Amino acid sequence: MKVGLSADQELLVGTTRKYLQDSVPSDVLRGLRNRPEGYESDYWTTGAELGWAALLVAEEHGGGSVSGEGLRDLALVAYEFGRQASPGPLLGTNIVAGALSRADGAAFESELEQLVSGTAVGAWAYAEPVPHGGLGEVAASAVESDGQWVLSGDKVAVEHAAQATYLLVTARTGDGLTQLLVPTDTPGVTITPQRTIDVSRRYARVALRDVRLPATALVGVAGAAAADVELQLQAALVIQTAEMVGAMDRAFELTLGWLTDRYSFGRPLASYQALKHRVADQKLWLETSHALADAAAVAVQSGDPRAGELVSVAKSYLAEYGPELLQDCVQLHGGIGVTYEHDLHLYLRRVVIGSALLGTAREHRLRITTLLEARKGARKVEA
Amino acid sequence: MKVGLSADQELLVGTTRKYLQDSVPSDVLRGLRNRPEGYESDYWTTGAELGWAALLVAEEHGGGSVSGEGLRDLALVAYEFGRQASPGPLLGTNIVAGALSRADGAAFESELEQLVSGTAVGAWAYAEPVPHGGLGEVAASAVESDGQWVLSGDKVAVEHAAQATYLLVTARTGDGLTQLLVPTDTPGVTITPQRTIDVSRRYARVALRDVRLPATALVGVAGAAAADVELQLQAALVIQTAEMVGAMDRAFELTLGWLTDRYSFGRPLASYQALKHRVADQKLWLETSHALADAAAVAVQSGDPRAGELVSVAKSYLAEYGPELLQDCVQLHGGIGVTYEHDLHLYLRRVVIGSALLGTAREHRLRITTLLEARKGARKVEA
Amino acid sequence: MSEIESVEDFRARARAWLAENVPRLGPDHRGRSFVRPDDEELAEVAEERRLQRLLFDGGFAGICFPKEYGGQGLTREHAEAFDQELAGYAFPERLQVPNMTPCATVILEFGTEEQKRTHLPKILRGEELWMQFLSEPGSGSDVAGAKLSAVRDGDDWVLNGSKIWTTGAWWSDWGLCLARTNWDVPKHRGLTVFMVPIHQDGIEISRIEMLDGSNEFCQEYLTDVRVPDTDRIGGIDDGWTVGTRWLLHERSFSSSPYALHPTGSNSYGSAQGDPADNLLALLDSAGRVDDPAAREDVGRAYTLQVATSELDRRLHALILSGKGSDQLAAVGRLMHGVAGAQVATIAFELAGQSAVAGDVDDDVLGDLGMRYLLRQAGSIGGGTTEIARNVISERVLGMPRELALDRNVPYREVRTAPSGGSSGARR
Amino acid sequence: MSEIESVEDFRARARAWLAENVPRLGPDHRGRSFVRPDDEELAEVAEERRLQRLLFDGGFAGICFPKEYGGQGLTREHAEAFDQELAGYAFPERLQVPNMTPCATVILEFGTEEQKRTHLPKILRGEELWMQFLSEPGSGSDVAGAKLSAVRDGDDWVLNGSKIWTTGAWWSDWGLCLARTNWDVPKHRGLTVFMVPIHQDGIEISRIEMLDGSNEFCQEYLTDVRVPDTDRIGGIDDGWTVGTRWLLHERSFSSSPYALHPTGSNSYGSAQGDPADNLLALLDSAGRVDDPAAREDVGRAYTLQVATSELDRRLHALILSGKGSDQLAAVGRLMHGVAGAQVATIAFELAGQSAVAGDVDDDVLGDLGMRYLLRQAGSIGGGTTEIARNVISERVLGMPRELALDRNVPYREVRTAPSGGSSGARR
Repeated sequence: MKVGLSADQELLVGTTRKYLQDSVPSDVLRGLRNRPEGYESDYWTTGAELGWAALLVAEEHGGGSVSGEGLRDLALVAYEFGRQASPGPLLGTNIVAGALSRADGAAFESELEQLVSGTAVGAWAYAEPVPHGGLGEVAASAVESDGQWVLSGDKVAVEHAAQATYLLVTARTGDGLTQLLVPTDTPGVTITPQRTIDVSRRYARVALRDVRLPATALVGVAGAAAADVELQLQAALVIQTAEMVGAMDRAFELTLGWLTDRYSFGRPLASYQALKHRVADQKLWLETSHALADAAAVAVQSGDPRAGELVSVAKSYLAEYGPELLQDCVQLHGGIGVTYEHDLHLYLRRVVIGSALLGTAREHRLRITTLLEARKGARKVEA
Repeated sequence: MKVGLSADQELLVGTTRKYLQDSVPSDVLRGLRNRPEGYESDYWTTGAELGWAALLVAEEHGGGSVSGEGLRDLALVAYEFGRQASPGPLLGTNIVAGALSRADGAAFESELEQLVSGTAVGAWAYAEPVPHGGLGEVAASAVESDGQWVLSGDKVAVEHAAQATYLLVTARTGDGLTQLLVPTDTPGVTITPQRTIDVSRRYARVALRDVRLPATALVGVAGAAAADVELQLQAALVIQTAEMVGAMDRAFELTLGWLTDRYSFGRPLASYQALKHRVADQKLWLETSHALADAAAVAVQSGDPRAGELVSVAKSYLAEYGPELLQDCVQLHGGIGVTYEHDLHLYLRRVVIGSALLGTAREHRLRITTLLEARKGARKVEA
Repeated sequence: MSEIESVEDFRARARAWLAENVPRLGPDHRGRSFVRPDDEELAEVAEERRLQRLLFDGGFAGICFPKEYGGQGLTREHAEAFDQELAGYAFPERLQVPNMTPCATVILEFGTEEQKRTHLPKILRGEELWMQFLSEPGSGSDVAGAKLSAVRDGDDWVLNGSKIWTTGAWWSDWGLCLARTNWDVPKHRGLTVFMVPIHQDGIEISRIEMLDGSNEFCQEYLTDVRVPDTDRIGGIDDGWTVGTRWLLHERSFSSSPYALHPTGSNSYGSAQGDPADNLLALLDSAGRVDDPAAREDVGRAYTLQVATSELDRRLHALILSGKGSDQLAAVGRLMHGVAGAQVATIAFELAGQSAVAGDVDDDVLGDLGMRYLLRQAGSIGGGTTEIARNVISERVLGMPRELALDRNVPYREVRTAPSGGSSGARR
Repeated sequence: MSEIESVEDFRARARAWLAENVPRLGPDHRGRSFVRPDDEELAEVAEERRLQRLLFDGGFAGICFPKEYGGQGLTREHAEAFDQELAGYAFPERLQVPNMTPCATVILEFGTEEQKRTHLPKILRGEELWMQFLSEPGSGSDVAGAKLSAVRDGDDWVLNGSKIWTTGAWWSDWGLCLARTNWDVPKHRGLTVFMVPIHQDGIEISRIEMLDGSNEFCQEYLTDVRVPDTDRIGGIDDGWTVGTRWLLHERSFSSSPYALHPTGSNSYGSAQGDPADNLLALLDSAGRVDDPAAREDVGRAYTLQVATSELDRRLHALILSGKGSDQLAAVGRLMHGVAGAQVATIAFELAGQSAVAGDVDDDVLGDLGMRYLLRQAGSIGGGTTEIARNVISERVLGMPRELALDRNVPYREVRTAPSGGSSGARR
C-alpha cells in the first residue's frame, strides 16, 4: 500500500502493472527458467516505451519522469516488478543510464538513446569475487596509458551482463575510483553466465583482461568517482529494496488468502491463533519494510545528507526480515509452498537475491556504524 | 528432569534441595539484597557439611563425592542452586578447592580443610576489565623475584571476592600463565564490591598492586598453567550451565502453572494456541539445555578430548536461549513478572548473570571454531 | 471560524518562544532514571507542572485541543512542527501519557460540555494530573473484564474494588476509572466510566516495587468511594463504547497529536538524545570500537530505532489518509514492544560482563543489566504485544476472532482468574 | 528364549564384517543431491537394495526386528552399536524412512501373523520397498481428515482418491494407505489402513516438481483400485488406532532402533560427514577464515548441530527410562525442523553473494542458495513443526486441546478444504 501518489504516478504504476500482468504472468515466468536471457527482447523494449529506462535520465538527454522525481517513480516501478517477480534488466540499465546522464549526457547521447529506448541493456559491474567480495571492495584496476584506459580485474554477480551492450565498470586508479563505460564486445572482456537462484533474472561473471578503451570511455572524473559510486549504490539500493517490498507484499497476500481458504480440523487455518500471531508479525515486518524503503527513496531523491544511512537501514532491515517473512509464508503454505508449480517461490527467490546482493544485512550494519561515526566526527569539527 | 541418577546422588540432591528450601526460601532470598555478603556464614558452613565444597577435592585431601564423579555431583548441586536461586560462593570455592587439590593437595592441606569445611571461602580471580575483558584474556602479571612472587593487575567480576579468604589468581608470566593462591589480607590486595544484578550473589573488583607472595603461593607450574586454567574454566562452565538449567526449569514450571491458573476472556491462558506454541518452544529450549549441560558435565568429568568443545557448545546455547526463555516467561506473566514481590526475577537474574560471565555466547562460538580448527589440524598431523 | 496561523508562522513563533523561555537539556541528559528518592520524584513532578503552565501561558499547551477548553485549536501539522522545535528542550514528560492521552482525549471525546470546561483547562495548565484506573489484578489483558463495582445510590455511585498498574498514582490527582455497573449482562455491556479524585479517604494507594527497586506503579484499593453521577463519562452500562476508544488512544500514543513527542525522543516520549550518539558512546565505553561484532550490533540497534520511527510515520500517514484503519496503531504498538526489547538486548550484549558485574561508578554500562532485566516491560505495559497481535490479525487483517467464552453470557457466570480484591502483585 | 549375543561381541563382529564387505564412502562424499537424472536415481535405488540384501545375508538387517520375520531379534543397544560402526560406510539410505519406520514397524505392530511373515522378510531383504500413502491434497496437517475412500465389495475393498507427498513412489513397491471407510461417524472413527501395491493399472503416479527442480515427491491418483480384505491392517474403521502409532513412529524416526542412522549422519540419516569439517570447508571457500562474524557463525551452526544430537540422545533416554512419554519425540521433531532451518540460514549467510549468483563450478557455495530456498522443507515434511508444537503443549505438557470443529460430527458434515481429487500442487 503506497500513500500519497500523484495521479501521474498512479498512471505509471497502473500501466506498468497491467503490462507486467499481461505479458509475464506467472506461468510464463516459470517457463523463463529455460531461456538463457531470462526475458524476451520485445518485452523489454515495450517496457522501455512505458518509461522504465528513462527515469534517471535528464530530460535534455532524452529521459524524464512523470513526477520530476525520477528515482521515486523508479521505485514504484521496481515495487511492481517485485509484486510480479518480473523479468528484465531494470536495475542495471537504470543505474548505467543515470550515471551517464549525470556525468555527461551530451557525450553519451547515443548510448543514452539506446538505453532509454530499450534497444540496449546496461549493466553495472561493481561487485567482485572472493577475496574482494565485500561490499564496496574494488580491486579491478583502470590505468591511463598513452591516452587510453587499460582495465583489468574480475567482476561477479553483474546483473544481465550477458544481455548487456554496455558495462559500467567501477575500478581503482591508485587510491581513488574510476568508472569506465565498456561495450561488451570490447576485446579482453569475457562474460560467463553464473548460476543463480532466480527464475528469470540473470547474473554473470565479467573477466577484464587488459581491456583497452579510449579516453571517451571515462564516466565522471578519473580517480575521483567515489561520490558517483556512492550515489549509484544508493539508487541501486532504493530499486532493490522497493522490489523486495513488492515481492514481500504479494507473498503476504497469497499467504493470507491461503490461510483463509484452507481448512484443518474443520476450521479455517486463519482461525488458529498461533498462525494469526505469526501473520501479525509478518504484517509488522511488511509495514516496516514499506516505511523504510519509502524513506530511503525520499532521502536519496532529495539528496538528504542522511540518505546513505537510510538506504543501509532499509537494506539491513529488509535483508533480515524479507527472507524471514517469505520463509514463514512458505511454512504456512506447507508442502505446496516449495513446489515449482506454486507461485510463492518466485517471490521467495526475488527477496532472497535482494538480501544477498549489493551488501548483506551484516555489511550494511557495519556501514551504518561507520556512517554514524563520520556524522559525529563532522559535527564535532563544525562545533 | 535428570535421568540415571544413583541412589547416593538422589540423596545428595534431595538433602541439598530440602536444605535450600528450608533455609533460603524466596522471601528470605528477597531480603538478602540488603546484606553485603549475600548469605549468612552459618548457611554456608552447614551447606559445606552436606559436601558442597568437597566434591572436587581428592579423598586423601579431605574431599570426596558420593558417586566418585565429583564434578557430576557438583553439577547436580548447582542445578538445585539454580532451581532455588540460592546464595553462596559455590562456584568459586569449588574451583579453588579443586585446583589446590589437583596441584598439590598435601601442600595446601590447611587451606583445603578450611574450604571444604566452609570456614573459608575461595574465589577465582580470572576475568579482567576492559580493554582485556575478553574471555581468556589475562594481562595481570606474576613475576618471580628473589624467591618471591610479585603480582600486579586488575580482576573483575570475581565471585564473592569480598567474602573470600583465598583468591586463586590467574596471571601471566612471560608467554605463559601462572596461578597463585593469595590470602585476601595480603598487602596490596584491594577488593571493591561491584554492583550486580543478582539479589544474593556478589561480585567484586580486585586490584593487585605489587602484591608480594612466598614461593609456596604457586599453584601448579609457573608459566605453564594454561592446561590447569582450561580445566578450571571447563569445570566452572559445568557448574554455571547446570545452575542456569535449574533456574530455567523452575521458571518454566512457574509459567506453566500461571498459564493454567489464570483466565482471560473466560478461558484459561493455557488454552490460547499462540501461547501454547511459545511454551512448546520453551520446552524445546529447556530440554536441549538439559541435554547440553549434562553432556558437558559428562565430558569434563571423563576427560573427553571434546570436553572443551562441549562446554562451549553448552554455554553458547544456554547463553542464547536461557535468557530468551526467561524473558518469554516474564512476558507470559505480564506485569506481575517484573515485580520484586514475585519470584520470577530471581531466576531471570541467575540465568542472565550466567549468560554474561565466563564468556558470552559470542565468545564461546568463536572459541568453538578455534577448537574445531585445532582438532582438524591435529587430525591432519596424525594422518 | 477564524483563519488559523500557518504552520510555518507557528513554527517560527514556537522556536523563538522556546529559546526565550524554556530550559535546554544538558548534553549528557540521559532521560529519567526510574529509581530515585520520593522527594526527588515529587520535585520533578512539580517542575513538570511548572513547565506545563509555562507552555499554557505561552500559548503552546494542548496544540490540538479546542480553544474553548484552553487549547490552541490547531492541527496535527502544528503539533508536529512543535515537536520538532521542542527537540533538546525540557518538557513535561510525565504529563503526556496517560494524562494528555488517553485521559484528556477521552474526556474531550465523551465528556459533557461541563466536564470538558471543568477539567480540560486544568489539565492543560498542569493543575490536574490524570491517570488511568483501568487494569485490575487478575484481569490481565482482558480490560473489559473489570470487577471494580459501582452501585447506584441516589445521585451517587458507590465504588468498591481494586485497580493496578497505575503510574504514579501517589503524585497524581484524578483517575479515569472503568467500573462494572451491571453483572447480569455480558461483559462488555455492563461497564461504566467515572472520574475519581485519587486522594480521598476511601482510596488506599499501595506502591508496587518493580524488580529494579523502582516503585512508580501503584495499586489502588477503593472502599465505598462515592462518585456523583455528574462525574460519569458516557452512558450507564455503555462504558465499553468509551473503553474501545480509550484503548485505541492508548495504543496510538506514539503518534497522537494530543501529546508532545520531541523529535529524537524515544518511543515513550522520553528525551534520550540522538540514538546514534548513545550507541556510539556505548561502543566506546565497552572498549569495542574495533570489534566488528560490536560494530554490527550498533548498526542493528540503529536500524531498529530508525525502523520504529519510520513505521510510526507511515502508520500515521495511512490512518490520516484514510487508507488504513485506526486499528493499524496496533502495528506500531507491537513494533515499540518488540524493537525496544531487541535494542535493550543489543545494548546488554555490547556491554558484556560489565552489565552484570560492573563498577559502581560505571554509569554507561552499569545500568544496562537492569534495563535488560526489565526489557519486557515495554511489551507488557499499555496493552501487551499479544493483544496487539490479536488486534492486527483480527481487526486489521480480518482473520477470525478468537473464541471468547464470556460472550453473550452474564458476566457473573463467567469463569475468571482467582483475583478478588487482593494484590495481584503478591504471590 | 536363547541368550542373545552381547553388545560388545556383536560390535566386534559388525566391525569386522563391515570392513570386509561394505564399500566405504569417499572422503568428499557430500550426501545425496536431490536433482539428478532419473536413470541415476534408479541405479542408486538398485544399489541400495543390493546393500540391504548384503546386510541381510550378513546377518545385520533389521537388528531389532524379530528373528521369525527375518530380523536379528536384538536390542536397541545393538542397533546403536551398529550405527556407530556403520559410520563412514555406504548404507541403504533411502530404505530407512519411511520404509523401515514407520511402514515396517506399523506392519510389525499391527499386522497379522501372515502379513508379517509375508512382508517383513522381503522388506529386510530389500525386495519390497514401502512408502506412506498418508497425506492428501487439501488435508494438510490434518492426516485423519483423509478422504481417499475405500468401499467394501465382497472380499475386496475398492479404493478411490488421491494421496500426495509420497517420496519416490515411482521407484517403490508398496504403499501403506490410510483410507476412509465410514463417512457417517466422526473423523477419527471411520478410517482403515490397507496395504496397496503401487504399480498397478488403477494407480496413476504424478511426480511433483519442487522449486529446486527435483521431483522425488509424488502424487498418486487411485481409481477403482481393488484391495483384498486380507491386505487390511488393523480393524475396519479402527484405522486411527494404527494411525496414532504410525504418526508417533514417524515423529520418532531420528531415534528409532528400526532404522539405521550411521553416527555422524545428519538428522535424516544422510551421510554428510563431520559437521565441523563441512563448516570449516565453507568458511574457507567463502574466503572468510579471518572474519570474526563468519567464525562466530561456524560456532553457532556447530552448536545447533551438537544440540540436536544431544537432545535426541536425552529424549531417547527419557522415553526408554519411562521418565518421559513417547510424545516427547515431538520435541526432537521440532528441533530437527528449527535447527535445520537455522543451519541452512547460517550456511547461506556465510556464503554471501556466491550463494545467489555463483560460478557454475562452485560446488561448495553454489548449492547453498537453493538449499536455503528449501530450508523449510525439514519443518514441513514428516508432520509440520506446528503439529509438533501442538503435540508438545497438549500431550507432553497437558495444556488444553485446541478446539476441533470436526469432533463428534459425522465426517461428511465437516467443512474441509477445497481439494477434491485435484492436485494440491497445482494452483
